[in-house]
Amino acid sequence: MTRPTSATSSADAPLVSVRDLTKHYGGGRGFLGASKFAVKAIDGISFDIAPGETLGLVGESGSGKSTTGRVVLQLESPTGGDVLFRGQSLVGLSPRQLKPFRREMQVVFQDPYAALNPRMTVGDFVAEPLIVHKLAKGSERADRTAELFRRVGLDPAFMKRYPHEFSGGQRQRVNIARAVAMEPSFIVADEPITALDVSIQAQIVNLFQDLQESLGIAYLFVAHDLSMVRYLCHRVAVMLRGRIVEMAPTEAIFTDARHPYTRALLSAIPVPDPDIEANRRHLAYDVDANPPAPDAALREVGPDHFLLA
Amino acid sequence: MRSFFSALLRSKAGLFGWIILSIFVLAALLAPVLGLDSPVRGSLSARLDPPTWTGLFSPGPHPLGTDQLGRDILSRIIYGSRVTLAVAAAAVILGGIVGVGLGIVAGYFRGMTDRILMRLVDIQLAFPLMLLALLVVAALGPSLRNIIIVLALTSWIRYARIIRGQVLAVREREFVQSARAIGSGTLRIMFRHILPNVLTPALVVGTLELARVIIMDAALSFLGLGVPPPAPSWGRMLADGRTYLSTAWWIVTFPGLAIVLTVLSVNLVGDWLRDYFDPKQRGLK
Amino acid sequence: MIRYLLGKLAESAIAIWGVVTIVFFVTRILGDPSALLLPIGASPEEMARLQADLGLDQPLFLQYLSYLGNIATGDFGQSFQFGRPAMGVVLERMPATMELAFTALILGTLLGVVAGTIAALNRGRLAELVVMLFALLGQATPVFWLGIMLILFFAVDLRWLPTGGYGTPAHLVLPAFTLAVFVSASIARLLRSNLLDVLKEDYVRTARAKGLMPRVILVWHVGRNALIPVVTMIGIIMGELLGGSVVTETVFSWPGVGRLIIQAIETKDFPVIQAGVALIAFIFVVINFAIDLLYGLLDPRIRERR
Amino acid sequence: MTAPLLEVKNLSVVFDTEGGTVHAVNDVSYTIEAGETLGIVGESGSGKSVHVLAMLGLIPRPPGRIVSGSVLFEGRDLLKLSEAELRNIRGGRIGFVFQDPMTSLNPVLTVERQLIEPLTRHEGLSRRKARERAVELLDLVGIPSADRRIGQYPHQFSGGMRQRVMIAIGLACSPKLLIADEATTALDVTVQAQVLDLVRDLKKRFGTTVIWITHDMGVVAGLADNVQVMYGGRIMERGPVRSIFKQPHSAYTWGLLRSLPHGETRLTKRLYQIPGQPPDLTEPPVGDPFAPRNPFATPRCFTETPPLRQIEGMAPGHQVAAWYDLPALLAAEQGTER
Repeated sequence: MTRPTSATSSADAPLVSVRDLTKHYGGGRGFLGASKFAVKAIDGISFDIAPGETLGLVGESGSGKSTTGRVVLQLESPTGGDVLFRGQSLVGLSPRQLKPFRREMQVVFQDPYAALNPRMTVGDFVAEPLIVHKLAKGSERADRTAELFRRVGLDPAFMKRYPHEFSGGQRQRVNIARAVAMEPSFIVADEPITALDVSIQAQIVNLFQDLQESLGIAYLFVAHDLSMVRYLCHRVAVMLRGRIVEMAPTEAIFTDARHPYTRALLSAIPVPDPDIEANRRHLAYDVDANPPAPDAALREVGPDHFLLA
Repeated sequence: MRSFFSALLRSKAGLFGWIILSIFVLAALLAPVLGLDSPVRGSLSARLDPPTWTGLFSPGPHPLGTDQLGRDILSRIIYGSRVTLAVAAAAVILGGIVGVGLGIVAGYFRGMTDRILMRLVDIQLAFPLMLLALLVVAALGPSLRNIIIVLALTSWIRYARIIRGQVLAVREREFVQSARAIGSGTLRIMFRHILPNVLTPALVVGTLELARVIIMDAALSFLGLGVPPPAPSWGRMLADGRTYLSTAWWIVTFPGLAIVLTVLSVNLVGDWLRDYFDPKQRGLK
Repeated sequence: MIRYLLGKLAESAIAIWGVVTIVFFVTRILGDPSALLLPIGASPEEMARLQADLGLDQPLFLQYLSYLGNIATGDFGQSFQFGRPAMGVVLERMPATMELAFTALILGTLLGVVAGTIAALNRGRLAELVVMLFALLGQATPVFWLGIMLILFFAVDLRWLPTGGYGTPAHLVLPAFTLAVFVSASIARLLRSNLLDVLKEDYVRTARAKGLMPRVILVWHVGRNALIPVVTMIGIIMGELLGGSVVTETVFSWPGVGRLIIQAIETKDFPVIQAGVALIAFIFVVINFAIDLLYGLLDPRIRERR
Repeated sequence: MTAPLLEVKNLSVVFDTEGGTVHAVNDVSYTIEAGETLGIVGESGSGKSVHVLAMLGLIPRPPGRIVSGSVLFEGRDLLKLSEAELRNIRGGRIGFVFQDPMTSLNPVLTVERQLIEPLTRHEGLSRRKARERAVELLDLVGIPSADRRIGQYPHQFSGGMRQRVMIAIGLACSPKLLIADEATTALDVTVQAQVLDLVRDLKKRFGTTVIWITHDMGVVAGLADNVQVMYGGRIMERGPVRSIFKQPHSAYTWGLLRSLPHGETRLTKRLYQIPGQPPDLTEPPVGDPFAPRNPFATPRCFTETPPLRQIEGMAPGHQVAAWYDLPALLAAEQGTER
C-alpha cells in the first residue's frame, strides 16, 4: 500500500467530485393525488476531495450534511447532479455496477450502537466485506480479520463476541475495522465521535488520523463539532439549508470567515477556557430572515476560499 | 443457553407456562403408547359415566368420565390435543412464513409493493376474522387441510403488519446502510441483516397467534365446521356436551379446561419470550 | 386534520369494497343455491329458469358488477329462506347483536381500565397479581366455554338466570358478562403495560419535577398517553365481538345477526350471508373510522400528519 | 457567613439490577452557596445526573436506592422528607430543566397547560392569572408572540424553542435553585449559544442558584463559578472554574482538558488520549476509580480511595481526590523529556 500520505493540493486530479448535487424528499404525488411539498435536503452543492485529503462538512441538524454523505456514497440516489469517483460518474449505476466502487468508498456512522448488527459476531461483521467481494477465504480470512482488529486497537480474541458486550468506543473501532477491511481510498465519516464519551473521543480521532497516515485514505468528515474539525480537516465546507455557504482551507475558515453564518457558528463553539469564554460574544444569525439566496453561487474570494454570494 | 434456563427459573409464570405446555405436547406425542381407551369407539354400557374420583357410580376406569357414546373423555382430550396442536402449529407456521416473508418484502422495498400489501391487510382487517374463517370453511368444506389454510389465512396479517413495521425500523439502522455500502446484495442484506433482527418479534407474534388460533379452531369445531369426525376435537366435544349440560357436566368441563390451560401456557411462554428477548428488560429489573 | 380525515375515509371505502368483493366470491364457491330452492325432482328446464331469474347464468364478472351495483343501494336480493329482502332480515336482527356487543364493550372497558390501572399502580403487590391472574385467565378462556360454564352454574344449577334467549334484562346478564370478561382481560393487560411504559417517560419525570400531585400526573400526563393505544385496541375488540357473535349467539340462543348467518350458511341462503357479513363489516369499518377520529383528537401529532 | 443553600453529605446511590448492584454514586459531599453556579462535569455513568435526581426523589425506586447520606436544603434534610413534602419543594423552591426537550414535554398537552401547572400548584394562582404569568414567562425566555404560541403543542416548536419552554417551566415559581441536566446537549451549537446567553442573563437578573450538569467542558467554562468533576460515581476534583481549568490536579480533569483540541491544527501535535474504557460500576474498582486509566497512578491509588482535600497553594475551595501530586509529576516529566 503506497499511496500519497499527505494532503495533495486540489490542483491534482480529485478523487471525489461532487457537481451540483441535489436531493429532494417528497414532492411526488401523495395519496388521493394531493401533491406534497418537497424538502430540499441538498440544494445544488459542488466540491472536490483530493486523494488523502480530509474535507470537513459542517452544519447544524437539518443542514443536509449527513444526507450529502449518503448521496455521495450512492446509498441514496440524488435528485439531480453528479458524483464522480476518479472521474467516473456513479449516478444511475446499478448495484452490480457500483460494486467495484464499494471497495474504494466506505462509511463510518455516528451511532456505534445502531451501526453494528446485534445478531452477528463482531468478527463476522468485520469480515463481511471480504466475503462479499470474495477477497479472502477460510483461515486467510480469519487472519486478515484478526489483523484488522489489531490495526484498530482491538484484541482479536474479541472476534467471537456480540456487539452488546462492547462499550461505545470499542464498537466504533469495530465499525472502523469493517470500513478499512477493503483498504478503501475514501471514507465518509458521519459524525463518528458525537455519540462517544468525551474521554473516548480523542482515541477515535487519533485512530482516524493514524489510518489516514498509513493508508492514505481521504475523508469526508461530517461534523458539528468545529474544534475537532479544525484539528482533523484540511479544508472545511459549511452547510446551511442544503447549500454550501462557505468553503476554504481550515485555517482560512477559522481566521478569516467571510459568511455571517460561518462567523455565528464559530462564535458559538464553547471553548474550554474560562478567560476566553468570559469575554465572548455570541453572534446571532437568523436563517429564516436570511436564507441562502436561490440564485447565489460559490465565488472564489481568496486562495481556495469560496463564498456563496 | 445457560442464561436461557437461569432466566426461565427466575420467572415463575414463564416456568409454569413452559411446564404445562410441555406436558400437553408430550401427552399428544406419546398418546398411542399411554395405554388409553380408544378415543373414537365407546361402549354403550358406559354412556355418560361420571369421573371415577367423584365417588358417584362409575363402573369403568374413566378418570374424567365418558360421553354420550360411552367414550373415555381423558382419551378424547389427549387425542384431541394431537389434532388441535398439530392444526394450530401448522397454521401458525404457514401463516408465519407467508406473513414474515411479505412483511419483509413490503418493509424492505417500500413503495408500491408496500402500499398494495398493506391495503390488502387493511381490507382483511376490516373483515372480522371469525366471519372470514367461517365463510371460507363453509365454502371449501371442513377438512383438516382446509382448516389449516383458513386459520393461516387469518394469521398472516398480524405477522405481516408487525414484521413490516420492524423491517421499516431495521432497514434504517446503520448496519443495514453499512451492508449496502460494502456492496452486499439484496438477498444477503435480507437474510443476514434483516431477518435475524426480526425473528424475535416474529416468534412473539407466533406464540400470540398460536393461542388465538387454538381458540378459533375450537370455535369452528364448536360450530360444526372443524376437523370432521371421527377425529376427536375439543370444540366439538363442547358442542356435543351442551345437550347433556344438566345431566353430565363433565363432558363440557374438561375439554374446556384443556383449552384454557393450553392457551394460558402458550400466552405465558409468549410473554416470557418477549421479556427474555427484550434487551430493555434484561439487566434492568 | 381534514387531510387526515379524507385519507381515513378513502381507506374505509376501499376496505368496504374489499370485504364485499371477498364475500361475493366466497359465497359463489359455496355452491349453487338453485338446487336447494327447488323441490326434489325438478326438471332441468325449471332449474335453468330459476338460474336465469337469479342471474346465475351470466358470466361471473357480470354477476359481480350487478352485485356491486345492487348493494350500493342496499339491495342484496331476496332471502331464499324467508322470501323477503335479505337486508331487511339482517337489519331486524341487528339491534340484538348491537345491544349485546355494546353492553359488553362498555362493561368490559370500564372493568378493564379500572383493573389495569390498579395493577400498574400496585407494581409487585397482591393487587397486581390478582388482576394479572384474572386477565391471563380471561384471555385464555374461550368465550363459548365460559358461557357454557356460566350457564351450567347460574342457569342450570342455581336457576337464577335463563339459559338463553332474548327479551328481558335477565337474558342479557350472562352473555354480556361473558363477553365483558374477555374484553376487560385484554384491556387490563394492555393498559397495565402501557401505563408502566408511560410512567418511564421523560415527561412524567418532568411532571414529577414540577411537584404535581400524583392524581394530576396520573390523569393528565400518564392516563391520556396510555389510553391512546387502548383506543386502537377497542377497535380490534369490536371486531372480535362482532365476528364472535356467530359463536356467542349460538351459545346463548341470542337472536342476532350471528346466529342468522350460521343458519344462512346451513341453508345456503346466499343473500342473507352476503347482507349479514357485509353489514357487520360495514359497522366495523365505521367504528374503526370513529376510532381514528378519536385518535386524532387524543393525539395532536396525528392531526398534522399526512 | 450564612449557611449554604444546599449541603450534600456522604450521598451514595445504588441500582439493583439482574447483573448485580450498580454503585452509581459513591460518598459524594459538597455545598452550594446561594447565588452560585455550579457546573458538574462528567461522562455517562459518572453519577453526575443520578445523584441530583436521587436527592429529589426523581429516580425510579426500585431499582434505585439511596444507601446513605444527607442533603440539607434551606436547613431541611431532603432525604428525610416525605414524598408530599418533597413535592412541595420540587417545581417550587427547586426548578428543573432536562436534557431532551422533545421527550421531556408531554406531547399531548399544550404548552399552556404544562406551563401553568407549577403556577397553580405552588403559587395558588387562578387559571387566568397563571396564564398571564405564563405568557410573561415565555416572553422572558425569548419566545416571540408568546400570547399566540402558548396554545400550541410541543411538536409545533423547534428544538431551541422547546428548550426555552422547559426553562420557563423550570423558572415558573422563581425557584431558589435551578437544576439543569444536560440542558443544551440535544441542541445545535448556535442554539446552545443562545440558550446559554439566556441562562446567563436570567441568572444576572434573578440571582438564581444554578446546578448545571453537562459533559461539555466548554459549556462549563463559560457558565460556572465553580466546577465539580465526577468520575465513576465520585467527585474527582472541585473548585473555582479558573483554578480548575488553569491548573487541574486530578489526572482525569487534566486528561479531559488535554484531549480537547484548543484551536490547534493536526500538524502541530497528536491529541492526548485517555487510555482504556470507563469503569464497570457493578464491580467498582477498589481505590481511585480512575486509577486503571491513569498513567500517574501510584500503588496506593489501587488500594485506598483518596479523600477530597483542599490543595495547598491553590484557590480556596479547590479540592482534589488524589494520592499523587499531578503538577509535580508533570514538571518531572517535562524535565526528563528535555
